Amino acid sequence: MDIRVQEAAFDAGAELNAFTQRQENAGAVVSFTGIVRDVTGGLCQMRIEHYPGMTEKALMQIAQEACTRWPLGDVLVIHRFGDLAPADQIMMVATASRHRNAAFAAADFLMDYLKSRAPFWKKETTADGADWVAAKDEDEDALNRWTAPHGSDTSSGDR
Amino acid sequence: MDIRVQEAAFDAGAELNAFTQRQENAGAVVSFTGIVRDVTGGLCQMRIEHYPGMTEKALMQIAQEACTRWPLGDVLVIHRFGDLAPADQIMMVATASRHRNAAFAAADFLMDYLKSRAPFWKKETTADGADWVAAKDEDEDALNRWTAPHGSDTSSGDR
Amino acid sequence: MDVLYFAWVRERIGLPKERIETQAATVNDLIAELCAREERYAMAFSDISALRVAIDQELTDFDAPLDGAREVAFFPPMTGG
Amino acid sequence: MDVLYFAWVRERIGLPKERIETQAATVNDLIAELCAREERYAMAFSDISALRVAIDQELTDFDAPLDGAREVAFFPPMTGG
Repeated sequence: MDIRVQEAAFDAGAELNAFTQRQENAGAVVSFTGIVRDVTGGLCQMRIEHYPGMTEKALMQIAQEACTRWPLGDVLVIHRFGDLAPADQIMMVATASRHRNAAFAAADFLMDYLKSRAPFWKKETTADGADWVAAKDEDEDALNRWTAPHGSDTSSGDR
Repeated sequence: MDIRVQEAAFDAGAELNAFTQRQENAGAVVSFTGIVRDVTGGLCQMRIEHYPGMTEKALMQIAQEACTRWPLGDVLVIHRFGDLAPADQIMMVATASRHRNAAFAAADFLMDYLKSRAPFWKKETTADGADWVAAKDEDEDALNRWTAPHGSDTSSGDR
Repeated sequence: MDVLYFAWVRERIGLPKERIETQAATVNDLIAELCAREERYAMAFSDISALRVAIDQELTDFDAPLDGAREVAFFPPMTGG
Repeated sequence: MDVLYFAWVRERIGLPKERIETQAATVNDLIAELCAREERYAMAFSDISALRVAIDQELTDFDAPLDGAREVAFFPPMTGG
């Protein structure tokens, strides 16, 4: 597992290639890249605050939980903090598995948990001022997919 | 949409970066890379045959169907044919969307359909000889996820 | 019309493509015609459930009409990805 | 123990971290103590349902005991990803 919390930008393509190349016998690699989106059309800057120490721990726990649920060869998580601009890449996750279904489900799971359980907070600055991004009910609800009996369906099968 | 069927190798990382950079306002990019896996431990070569003309058409239809089902900014599909060796990258898909859930679901959908509906056939050569890879029942079953009422759940919500 | 074969269907029949003049009304009729012709066709088409068919590059059923078809292709279930 | 504040909780209270000597048995008791102290705490903690708490860098509940805690952190729901 490779978990990084950093202020510096990263190169998602180079990270994906490095991740893929170090897999021994994975048939499937899934990546997710999160990008600063200008929802309102007036976003000037996004600042990401985090809780040093707890962040790395929380990400590690989430990645370990994913490895318990699915047969993963490897997990990569990179998450930035500090000042970002629209179109900047905030974070990425990558998963490798023998089976595509496991790689997809694990990446999806990592994103859902990382979104609501890793201690990051976003503050957006627009022409109107700066405000903290509110957590969405859907993000909290998304976690239920993985605890309800139906969510665990995705861990079975050889797809 | 960018659909490519080619014999040449591709650089998944460079493709991911180019794809991400040409998105206007996507918050989420998901990629899948398929890699030749040495399942039996004795794989020497994999040959991928396809049906020129129909392949591009089928991939285009699958990509268009994904764009109908989810709010996608863009879709990339690259699939190789010809001779490949273990650890070679066979194919990749990438999806971009405002919402992570749409990007994940669409990439997953593209893979399921591409696997059973695009005219590619794999032949594996091992020390024991060469044989065509048989289609798996699970791969056909996977398509039901997207036709059953439950599969369409994933298209709703703002996650 | 052009009849195309892929993967092990191509190997059993021994060629990738041939031009066939036929009055067959459906795919099934065409298969019956081919099977009557030579053993290698009978072998390739012995288990239809293991085959797929496309007319003019669109997947279809074995009872589909051949009316106006320019290209018919036979192949095993796809194994892409 | 160290008490840490993040995001708008930090802004309302006006500092990221402070050392607090307390006999509070639970997180709720600690909050009551802080709120009694100064208006800015009362403002920051006015709606507990909008807050999360971690003890020693693990998410926990507001009725969790503080017994042995070295670090307590208050913050709004996370918005990573």
